[in-house]
Amino acid sequence: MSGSHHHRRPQTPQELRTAALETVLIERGLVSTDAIDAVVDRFENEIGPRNGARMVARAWVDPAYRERLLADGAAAAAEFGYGGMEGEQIRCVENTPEMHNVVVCTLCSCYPWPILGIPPVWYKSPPYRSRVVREPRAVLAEFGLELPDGTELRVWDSSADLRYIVLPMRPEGTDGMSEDELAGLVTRDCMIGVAVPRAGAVAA
Amino acid sequence: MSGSHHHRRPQTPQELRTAALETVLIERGLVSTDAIDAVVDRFENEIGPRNGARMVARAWVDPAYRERLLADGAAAAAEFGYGGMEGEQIRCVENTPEMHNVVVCTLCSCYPWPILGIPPVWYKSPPYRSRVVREPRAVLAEFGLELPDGTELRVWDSSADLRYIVLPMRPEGTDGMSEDELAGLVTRDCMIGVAVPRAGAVAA
Amino acid sequence: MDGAHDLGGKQGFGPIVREQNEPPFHEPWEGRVHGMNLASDVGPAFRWSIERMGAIEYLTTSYYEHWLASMERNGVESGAFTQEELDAAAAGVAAGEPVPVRVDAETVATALRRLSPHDEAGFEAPPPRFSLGDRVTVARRASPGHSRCPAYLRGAPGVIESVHAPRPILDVYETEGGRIVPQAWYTVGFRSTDLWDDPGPAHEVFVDLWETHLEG
Amino acid sequence: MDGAHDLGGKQGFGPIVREQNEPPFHEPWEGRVHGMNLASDVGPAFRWSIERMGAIEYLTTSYYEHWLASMERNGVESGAFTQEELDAAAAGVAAGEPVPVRVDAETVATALRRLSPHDEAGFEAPPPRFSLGDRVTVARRASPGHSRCPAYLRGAPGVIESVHAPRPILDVYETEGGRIVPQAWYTVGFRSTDLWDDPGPAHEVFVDLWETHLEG
Repeated sequence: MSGSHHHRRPQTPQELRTAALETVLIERGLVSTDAIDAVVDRFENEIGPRNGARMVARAWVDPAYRERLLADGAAAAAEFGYGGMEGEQIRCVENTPEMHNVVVCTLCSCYPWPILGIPPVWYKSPPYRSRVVREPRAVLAEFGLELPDGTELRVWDSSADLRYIVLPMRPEGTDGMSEDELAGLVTRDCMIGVAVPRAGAVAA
Repeated sequence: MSGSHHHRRPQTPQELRTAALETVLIERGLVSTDAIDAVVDRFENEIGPRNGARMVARAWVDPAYRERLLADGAAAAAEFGYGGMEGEQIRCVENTPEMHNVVVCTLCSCYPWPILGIPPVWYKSPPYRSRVVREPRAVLAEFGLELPDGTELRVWDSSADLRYIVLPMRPEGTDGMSEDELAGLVTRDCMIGVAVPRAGAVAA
Repeated sequence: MDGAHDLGGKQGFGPIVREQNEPPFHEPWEGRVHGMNLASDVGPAFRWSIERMGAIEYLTTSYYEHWLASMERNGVESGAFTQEELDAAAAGVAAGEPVPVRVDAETVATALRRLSPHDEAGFEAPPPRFSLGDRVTVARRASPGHSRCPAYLRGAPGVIESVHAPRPILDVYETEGGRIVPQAWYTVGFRSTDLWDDPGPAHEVFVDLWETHLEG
Repeated sequence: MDGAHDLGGKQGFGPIVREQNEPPFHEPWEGRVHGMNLASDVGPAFRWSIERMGAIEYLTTSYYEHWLASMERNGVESGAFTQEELDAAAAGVAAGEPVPVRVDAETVATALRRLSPHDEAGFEAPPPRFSLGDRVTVARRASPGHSRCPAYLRGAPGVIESVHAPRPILDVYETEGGRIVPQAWYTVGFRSTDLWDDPGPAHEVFVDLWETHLEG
């Protein structure tokens, strides 16, 4: 339990509103302090893009898992124990030499929490949400990703109950690597589709 | 010449930018100080909704003028000496017991300057521009104008080179009034279509 | 509704600003808001309450400020709590009163269950009107309420790429106090050249839409 | 372009705020900006330069701040002056240098001629494609540049209410450096029920559109 809220008196308008809301929810019996603590703890320490990276690495080394992942992303996540809110239904879309995929939620910020965690601020912000459906190549270039001419590009706008994850291509020069080492190459951005794994990189 | 710009050193960011722009335009010979003064003077002292009000009053007392006004608003304005920028083409739309008209420019703030002057801030602002095409009855109600049930409502969105003015209905109880007195009942808002003239009112 | 949240294809928002090594929560209050939202149920109109914030306020506040505004409004509108309770709590907090502590193992268990794989109820609905490969047109008219159909698609031609098992349409659920109307939904593919008259190479956009959003 | 300026039908902007006895200009600098714009010609992209301000900046600044931003950008892009000149002038002004005075009767006369009735050139164009009473559909795809076709009409069915003599289409004029492409234009009538799925009594919306904006 982080409990950091117990140690600082609210000062900013956001802190004051948050404390007031928590007070009312507690008084009404609609939430408990330890339940909030538990959720925060999960997202700070367990739920994050390392989960998705493990699934990607498994798909790279295990063709049968890859097929299960592409057939039903939520079931493939559950094999690792990942699942729940904002991940009840997951679709995995696969990059190939001919096709690149990128994910967005233009209306809000839908994102597969159980396997990627809390989305980064840029994913939730107007520039990304407005632009990537309309000018995805310009957006990918801003992320440093220039697709070869002729690559087809698919943008997935998560507008309903289905959440998306990109299965990137296994990079060249990784033949001798273990599944764990491979997972270390898979960044959050690779699974959103704004980056691709590099053999020399280390995932944040 | 108001010349108020000569007497105060620019202080706000807007004043500083304005002074810088004026400096460059003068240095480049693209404008002259007295031309700016002359334009400001015209809009502060000559061009305004009293012009349109005179046309409306004339249309109420002179059926032939009313017909000319409805046929070609710019020509009818020119009879009074009114015309020029943002009024090269004017269309007058007439209220009747069955039909009410209201004018907006959703994309910017197009407005018939020569006969109504500078538009009010609310006409240029997002609330009016966004709402009046979609929920005109709610907007009119905010202006205190409740249309009788069954009145048809037309919203004119000035999206090209044509500018609009509403010819309101002459109010009841004004039989003995002169053309000048009638003009005194016609407010700017009546000619935009968010109000109607009242016999007891005096135009601002 | 035609709100500022409906950002797809809109222009003028500038470059994407990224942050290295971003934490899940930038401030403790963000974590509290996230935790409160996941560990409680204050009403069915979570997203619609965000969308009704006001366009300029929406665009100039952060993600968790959206959540905070949503929970405050949604909770009052659903009757989970009252505005007076919220105001009284705010006054207390401002005067230095601590947030009360409540410990409850069952609430913890419920919250953690939500964050683990779980079976979902199935929904019965009329058979889907459209099949794989069908050409469809997105409905053109905007509704005044919450909608999961982005505005940039209105009136656009698309092709059914997948047909999904019925789910409650969120447009109705959020706008009508949690009313459940299960309906077939689809992944629909669009050519960018059917959406925008922009120069440059084309791409495809895939969007999940309920049957309500589509015409044959 | 799909900018924040394209406000028709958008929601979340709140009540209309009115001011009693409003002056033409609230501050002297507003009058100077108005006067400079009318008494000079800094380039063809006046409106498009406003639209490219940035969505949040557009929504949070005033009308004459829009004009100021437009003249600065339009003038630099058209070559009327350079950004360096503007920056140097700003530095001078900030250091207390007075705005230079230039008196020129001819510039005054030109400006005042613009503010008086004057004959306009006619334009030649192909004969209009549509006639009074024709049913038309507004083009669905958004262009990346300036457009006089409001987004709320895209793909909507309407009826030709008037046919007007050709005028240069502003979409091209503003976006392509003042290129003149005369074209027939029309007043087109729309039923509100074809535009929005809102409750309440219907109304009609009339909009002036060039031929480019319409399909048969």
